[in-house]
Amino acid sequence: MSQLLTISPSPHVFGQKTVKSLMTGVIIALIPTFLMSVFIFGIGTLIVTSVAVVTCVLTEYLIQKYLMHTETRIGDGSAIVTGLLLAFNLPSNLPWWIIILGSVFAIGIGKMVYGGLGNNPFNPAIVGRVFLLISFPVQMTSWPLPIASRMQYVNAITGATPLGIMKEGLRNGEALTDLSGQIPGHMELFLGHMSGSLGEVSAIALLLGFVWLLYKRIITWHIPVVIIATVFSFTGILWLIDPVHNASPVFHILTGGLMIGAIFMATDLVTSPMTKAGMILYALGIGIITVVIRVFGAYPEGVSFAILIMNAFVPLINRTMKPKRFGKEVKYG
Amino acid sequence: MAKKLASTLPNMILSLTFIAMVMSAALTFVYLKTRGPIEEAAKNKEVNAIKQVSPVFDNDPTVEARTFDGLTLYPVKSQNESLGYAVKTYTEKGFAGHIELMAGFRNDGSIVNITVLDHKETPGLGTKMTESKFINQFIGKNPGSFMLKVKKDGGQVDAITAATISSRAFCDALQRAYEGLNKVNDSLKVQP
Amino acid sequence: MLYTFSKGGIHPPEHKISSDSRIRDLQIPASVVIPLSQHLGAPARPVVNKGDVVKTGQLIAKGDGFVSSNVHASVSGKIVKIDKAVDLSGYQRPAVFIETADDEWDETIDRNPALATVISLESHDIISRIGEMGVVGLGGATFPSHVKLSVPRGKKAEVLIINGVECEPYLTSDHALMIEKGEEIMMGIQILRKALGVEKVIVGIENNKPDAIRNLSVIAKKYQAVKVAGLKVKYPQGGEKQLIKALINREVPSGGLPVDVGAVAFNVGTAFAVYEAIQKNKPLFERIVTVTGKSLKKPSNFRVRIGTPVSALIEAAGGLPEDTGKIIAGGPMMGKALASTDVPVVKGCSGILLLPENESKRNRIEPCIRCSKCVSVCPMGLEPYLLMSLSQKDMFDRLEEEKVMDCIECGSCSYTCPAKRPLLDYIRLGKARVGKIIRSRKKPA
Amino acid sequence: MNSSVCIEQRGIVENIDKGVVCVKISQLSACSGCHARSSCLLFGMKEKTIEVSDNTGEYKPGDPVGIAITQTMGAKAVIMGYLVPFLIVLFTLIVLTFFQLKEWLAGILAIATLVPYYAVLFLFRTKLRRSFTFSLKKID
Amino acid sequence: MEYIFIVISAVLVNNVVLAQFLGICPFLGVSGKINTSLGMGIAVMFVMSLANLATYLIQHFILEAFHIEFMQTITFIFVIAFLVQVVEIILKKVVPPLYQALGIYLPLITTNCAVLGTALLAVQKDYNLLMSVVYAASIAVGFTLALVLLAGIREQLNLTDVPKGVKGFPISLITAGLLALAFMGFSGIVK
Amino acid sequence: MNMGNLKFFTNGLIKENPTFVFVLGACPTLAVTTAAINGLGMGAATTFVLVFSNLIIALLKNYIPDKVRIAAFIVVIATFVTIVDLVMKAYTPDLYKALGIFIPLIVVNCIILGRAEAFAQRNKVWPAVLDGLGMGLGFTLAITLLASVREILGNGTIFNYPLVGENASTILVFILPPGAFVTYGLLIAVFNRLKLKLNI
Amino acid sequence: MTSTILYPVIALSALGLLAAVVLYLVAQRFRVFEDPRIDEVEEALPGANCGGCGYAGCRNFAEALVNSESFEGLYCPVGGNETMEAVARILGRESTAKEPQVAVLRCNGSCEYRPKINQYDGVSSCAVASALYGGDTGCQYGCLGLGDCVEVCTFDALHMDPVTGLPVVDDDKCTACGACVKACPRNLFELRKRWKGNKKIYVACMNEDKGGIARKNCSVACIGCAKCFKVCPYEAITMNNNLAFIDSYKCKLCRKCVLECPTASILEIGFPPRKEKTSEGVGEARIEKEKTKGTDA
Ligand SMILES: Cc1cc2nc3c(=O)[nH]c(=O)nc-3n(C[C@H](O)[C@H](O)[C@H](O)COP(=O)(O)O)c2cc1C
Ligand SMILES: Cc1cc2nc3c(=O)[nH]c(=O)nc-3n(C[C@H](O)[C@H](O)[C@H](O)COP(=O)(O)O)c2cc1C
Ligand SMILES: Cc1cc2nc3c(=O)[nH]c(=O)nc-3n(C[C@H](O)[C@H](O)[C@H](O)COP(=O)(O)O)c2cc1C
Ligand SMILES: Cc1cc2nc3c(=O)[nH]c(=O)nc-3n(C[C@H](O)[C@H](O)[C@H](O)CO)c2cc1C
Ligand code: SF4
Ligand code: SF4
Ligand code: SF4
Ligand code: SF4
Ligand code: FES
Repeated sequence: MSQLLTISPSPHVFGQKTVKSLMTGVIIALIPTFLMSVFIFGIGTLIVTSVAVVTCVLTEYLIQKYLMHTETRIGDGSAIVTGLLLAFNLPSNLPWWIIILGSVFAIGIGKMVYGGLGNNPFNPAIVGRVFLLISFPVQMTSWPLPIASRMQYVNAITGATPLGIMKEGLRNGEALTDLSGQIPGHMELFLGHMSGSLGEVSAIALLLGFVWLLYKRIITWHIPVVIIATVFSFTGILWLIDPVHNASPVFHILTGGLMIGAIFMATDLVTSPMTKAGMILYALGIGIITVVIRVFGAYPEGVSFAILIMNAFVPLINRTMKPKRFGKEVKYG
Repeated sequence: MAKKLASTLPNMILSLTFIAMVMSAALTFVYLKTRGPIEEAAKNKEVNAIKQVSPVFDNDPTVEARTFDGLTLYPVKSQNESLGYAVKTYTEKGFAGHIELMAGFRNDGSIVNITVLDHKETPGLGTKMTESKFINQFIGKNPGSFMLKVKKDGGQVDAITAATISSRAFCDALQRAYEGLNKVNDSLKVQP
Repeated sequence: MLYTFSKGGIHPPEHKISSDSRIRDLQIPASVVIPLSQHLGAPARPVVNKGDVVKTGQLIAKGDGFVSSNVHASVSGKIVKIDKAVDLSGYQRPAVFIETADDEWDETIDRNPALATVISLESHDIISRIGEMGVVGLGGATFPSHVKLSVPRGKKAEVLIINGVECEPYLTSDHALMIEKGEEIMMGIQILRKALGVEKVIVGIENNKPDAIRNLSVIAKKYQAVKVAGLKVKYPQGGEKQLIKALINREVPSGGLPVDVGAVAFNVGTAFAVYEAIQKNKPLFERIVTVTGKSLKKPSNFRVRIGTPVSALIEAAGGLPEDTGKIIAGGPMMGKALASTDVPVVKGCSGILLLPENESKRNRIEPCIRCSKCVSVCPMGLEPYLLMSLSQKDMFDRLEEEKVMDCIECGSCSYTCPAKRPLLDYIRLGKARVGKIIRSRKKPA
Repeated sequence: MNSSVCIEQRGIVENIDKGVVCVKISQLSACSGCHARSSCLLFGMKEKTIEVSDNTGEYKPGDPVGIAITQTMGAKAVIMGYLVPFLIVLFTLIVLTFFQLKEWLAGILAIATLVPYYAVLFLFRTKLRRSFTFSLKKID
Repeated sequence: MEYIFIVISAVLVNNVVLAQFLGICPFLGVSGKINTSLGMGIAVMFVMSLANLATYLIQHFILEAFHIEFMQTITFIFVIAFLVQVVEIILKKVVPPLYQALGIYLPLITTNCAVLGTALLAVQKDYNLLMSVVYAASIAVGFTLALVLLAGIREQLNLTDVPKGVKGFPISLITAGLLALAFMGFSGIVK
Repeated sequence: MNMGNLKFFTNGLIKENPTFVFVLGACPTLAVTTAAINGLGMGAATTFVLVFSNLIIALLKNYIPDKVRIAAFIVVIATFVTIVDLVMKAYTPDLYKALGIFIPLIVVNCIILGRAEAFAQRNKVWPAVLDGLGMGLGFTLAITLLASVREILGNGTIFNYPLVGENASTILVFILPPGAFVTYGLLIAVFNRLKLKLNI
Repeated sequence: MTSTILYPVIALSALGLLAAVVLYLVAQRFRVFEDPRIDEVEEALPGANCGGCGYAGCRNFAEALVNSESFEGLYCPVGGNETMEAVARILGRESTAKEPQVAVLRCNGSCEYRPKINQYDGVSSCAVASALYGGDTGCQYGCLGLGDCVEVCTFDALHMDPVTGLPVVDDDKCTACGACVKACPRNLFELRKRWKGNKKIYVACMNEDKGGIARKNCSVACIGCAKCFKVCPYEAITMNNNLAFIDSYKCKLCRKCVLECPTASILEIGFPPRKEKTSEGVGEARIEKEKTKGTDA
């Protein structure tokens, strides 16, 4: 024994999981999506992703070091995850300076003003994306065509997302059948052959990531499954009522940010409820709001907003949906 | 310091009523003084708008204005010679509902100019319809031949990027003005 | 079918490296230090003086309070002083120092190893004899057993639960006992059963100890209504509330006692001690202690006289390894770290665990990422992350509201937290403060 | 009383009279830092005196005390004080509008329905007094 | 249908606090605790509806009738102030225990700005009487929603360490900003 | 004007700035600050009302019983607000339109800002006017600053003077509601920090 | 035309009338004003909201001051007598002066005098460590050095000395609010009378162990030898549980005890250097050291 004995309160042994390992797990889970995105959108993916990740990490570092004067904790990898997920929610032709603005806002306002990792009530990546969506509607809604524009960045040829096509069409009073020519088939939607954000297009890659997250026990199934099921049933009902003016539920769950939102963003540990029952309620809310915005709102896509809105409800959910305590109460003594 | 009035009921009533009377009198005075200017300002706004969208005229279009279907038509004349009409028109189809335009037409139905009187569209998006960049494309066009629809809908109007709804609404208001004009002005040949 | 409790729980690596070691008697040390406060409740009052000569098993301090327990000499020899000494609590507390001379036992103790199967005493006498013999719970809480056996008026015990779970990693003392002293334990159970007047007995053992389950099942066949139940391995199954839930599916109410749901729980070691106390008239002055650790030469289970210095145990197990960084009395989840090896073994000490230096330091504390892992592992359905924050911010009202007092201090939350937050440290602090507030509230009324 | 379901306000004992302690409750903490705190309500009634019966004689004027009601009681007060009258007004208005009454009449009648409501409350005031009890606590 | 649109618009799309900027002071000041925010919301609902009822009548049957619309501000503010007072007096006189319980539960109800603003907006929108009242109630619901959400977040923030520099008003405002950002998602659901 | 009186004036500018320190009148502060010119207009209108109502009340104070002080104050303020309302409608119709219902709402705001004054027993005429002026100016400066930031970032202009090219993208969010809250919050943080640093 | 003038005047006058009547009624039933003196008193208070007065915040204290008849038991330790006088002036009452106090740390067991026997690796909180065990030295009465006291001091008067590992009180900043006294789980802080020039003499030790044990664990521990007790001419020193205590209100700063103490556990701070040589060389050296530290701060 070379040193003095160490004393600390129990317990004296600890589990293997660390914050870093959780974040690394998420990053690994995002790899299939990233590869798929590189395949579909080419260099745009590489540029957008690297700019977002670097800016996020750098912003966090600088704020911690020079504004908050605290230990820097970029090593935990959460800023990388935020950067990745933000990037995956942007079109691949977004000019670099807009990405930087979004990343700074995401980390600065979405996360660091609250004290950094763990304290933020809203999902930083979504804060960043919504900030950009509202600030730069033009750039944020011009989507490079898949595969075709692989070698271009800002000058890529653009088209509309399937959801955009549908929404615009339906608003003009067209029937769905008229639009079907413009909308990719279900298999294409599943694989990701469509316009959209970097990370949202390929359902199969996202599902692979989901399986990994479940396997590694980083998240539980509740939130993603309930969100997708809610959207499926809600749009299913609408579709059964009026199949001419409502898209099919399968279309709804395969398009837009639903998958990436449900699997990676709604599950953000920091901004989701603490109990299973709470998670289910939260996911139910996200599903419903998503459909409401998609079907009735101005935006073709509602997942980001839905998650952000439900983020705001999380403290209330946590206050009311307590875990079931062991034993019912009797008087102390 | 002089003594304060005590808070008795008569004192309170007297004091407050007195203040209320004085203040309301002052207020009324200002009201009377500003009533003219306010009306004038409203009228000026109208006249200015008409001026903006019409050739130089010398009559008072507001006195000869005709109102129907929610439209107001102001005949503009120079030396009693009709130059055309300024039409105050509207639509409810804006992104945020109501939009009001003033559009000037020559007698042949071609557009002199347009100005947006009132709207609640989103700043930075719908508000672009007030800018000359968007409006200029209508100048000199005759809605009789110029299809007042955004290109997306098969028309000839270049929509504002990401503000198709506002652009559509704008066209809708303009079309309404043109149709109103047709109703009163038979001399116009409507070309399909 | 294997039983287990429904809520929370964790699976730390078991490391039961000493499980093959038979129980060996540790050499009687040259001197012992016997703390007067080895049990829950009021310290015992010494009844001997400096200079007195005592025999092994002689009463040296009397437990006076309602919740208190007698203390007996564990060796024969001379009392050299009655003074304060650092004990497992890390504080100096009153203790009796005895210099060993021979090993002369008190005459009343029956040293015949044969199994004594006839229970001659009646319930009431059993309980008072258990109290006289200084038997306390050996499962960790050291709650005086005779108090627990005196079921409060208006309540009725229906099931006797015997806790052979030993869910803490590393520890094997109960395991060893169940293999080697099965018959005695079973007799102890009969005594407890008679004392409580209950029919049904369930012995709960986790199925990582199949030999123990087998051994006790075979013996149990001789007795009616004793059931040996295998349990799925899950920490903290040994906590009595969890065990009762697992075995008879009843939840001890918040703030209540096991008897509120008709159960009374005893550790197997306690059952053994009860056997010895009643059938052999032997006070509790020795116990089984596991000495273990990855780098230790001979991880073993010893029968140890109370008051033996920890250093002697380590010596007997092959000496202190070079890389030792932390010495723990008890298991790694609930045990207490020791400041030195110069402290005596007490009744509640089930094991001595040596952790190497690289395992003895805690990791850097990260901010809580609200991952809810602590919530999902808490066997009591609490929200540890919240309790910690509330405790840090001195929000005692909320702490009470959030049931901080229900925490059984199992440490599952701290174990599982990926941010390595010292949840239990703060929860304990909050518990202490809230407990104080609750007590002060009660006083005036 | 179980603290878990209590709403507590801090106040100062104003005076004591035959077992009734008058407690003046002060502003919410959020406002107490503001220099215009006294101007929040248009006519400046942000202080209330609460009467609590107490025979312990523990309190003297100037004592800071905690005064608490249970949360359910607070909710009940809000429902009776605001929610029910609101619903009555709204309901009356809807019904009257449905019968196409003149607007001004409908409006005045809707407000007027509050009179019987408060009259009913007045009739039950002793019962109410029993169901709204406050508890006092010394703060040190 | 019209009524449903009024409700959705006032609660979600054009939330008083988050989009119309009315009642910010109480929004920032009283959003410390969830349960009091809720109670306060209900109180505001009653006061606002009553105020709108009164101001509607005054606007249409006094001001417009006598062509003194320019007296709008002055009469509205007075009427509102009185209503608040009268309700309090009645409560105090008629059911003192209720009044006192409310005093503890809801230490203050101040939304002068939102109440007056709502009355003015309702007049601008040319609603009929019932619409006006429904509008006011919906505004109050929207107000409560925003208040309760912020209160929840603030209660949570109380348990964490918000950097010193932004503690207090800044963090509340920024949180309100992010809430507003989220609520922009509802834009376009109704006009 | 002696130094003591000057204090009444400067108080409102920094130490007790109604906008940054007390966050009073937050509604107009957030609502009208989409353009710098609106901020200026709103500030001017508020200052006018505040100064004149303080003046009148200070003059009349001995003839108003305490209990109706506030009622009188409301009457006076509401009158001046209506006057401002009418005057702006007549002479600056565009600004009038931009400020919308927040002009009548000055009533509420001024009651809050001026109320302390009405209660404090010290309101001689000069200090009252100066306090009103200080408060008003503090308010004006603050909201004009806020409005400028928002206009520059959100619209690329300042007082309608373009700073960036016509086709350049601006950060729209800043002239939308979320931007108002966030900018205001950040400005308060910056203000506090500066105040601390400069030890004012 | 007349109606345009008449109606408004009538309307507003009617409103005014109504207002007056209602206000009158209101005034009958309610206290419309908050006592303006509360504001003034609050202004006069330091505004630290530290709770040193026993109230939740300065405003609550102000209310208590205004509402109570005398100042008995009401004292703001932060503002001290000056503040209390100012408040008394506002309220037109007698102020109750209190002798100013200052906090001292009754432990001098720096690393040098008190060897570590184990290393603590729990959370940095004295309360947690103290609940766990006797501390990382043999002395179970001494400072744990984890700074709970520093954390609670709102006046920036406490700092950890990185060399000694003990908190140091900044006499000029300390307001004797007593927060540290409550926070320290080892009860090491004492509020003592504040002498001119911040002079103080006190036993910097709380060790109740018997002499031998105490000394073994810490070389500057009070061993309870009672020499100081015997030498004190003013009966300011009492002995209890092997520990000496100097009552600051009886002590006359004669400094006799300081020389007697064999372990130098009595500190004298803020005095000019002594002229005569003493036999306790070691103790003297320590005293010198403490002295400079005391005056530096
Ligand atoms: C908050 C928000 C504000 C909007 N404001 C307008 C607007 O003022 N005018 C408009 O035409 N579209 C506006 N839009 C966009 C429409 O909802 C719709 O997406 C767009 O007009 C159609 O897309 P496109 O113009 O790119 O074809 C807004 C959207 C959002 C989400
Ligand atoms: C204050 C106190 C009083 C107790 N009273 C009784 C009792 O009257 N009857 C009983 O059977 N057990 C009683 N117990 C024992 C507990 O139920 C429990 O067995 C003991 O605390 C050890 O359990 P543990 O190791 O799971 O903590 C009491 C415990 C405590 C702490
Ligand atoms: C988290 C936790 C784990 C426990 N694990 C065990 C265990 O493995 N074996 C055991 O006998 N007692 C264990 N106990 C103690 C029991 O709760 C209980 O005190 C004991 O079974 C009662 O018997 P006794 O009085 O004979 O000790 C544990 C307690 C807690 C709180
Ligand atoms: C499963 C999981 C999902 C995450 N999702 C997000 C996300 O959607 N957006 C984000 O900014 N960070 C995400 N993170 C990273 C981290 O939790 C986040 O930055 C915190 O919200 C910052 O406080 C995620 C982390 C994990 C473990
Ligand atoms: S230590 Fe307490 S809070 Fe933590 S898991 Fe165990 S019972 Fe739950
Ligand atoms: S396990 Fe740790 S990080 Fe996760 S919620 Fe609990 S305290 Fe927070
Ligand atoms: S040192 Fe102690 S008594 Fe002095 S100000 Fe700090 S906390 Fe208060
Ligand atoms: S004096 Fe007390 S509170 Fe301060 S560091 Fe030492 S032990 Fe901790
Ligand atoms: S200005 Fe304060 S509530 Fe509107």
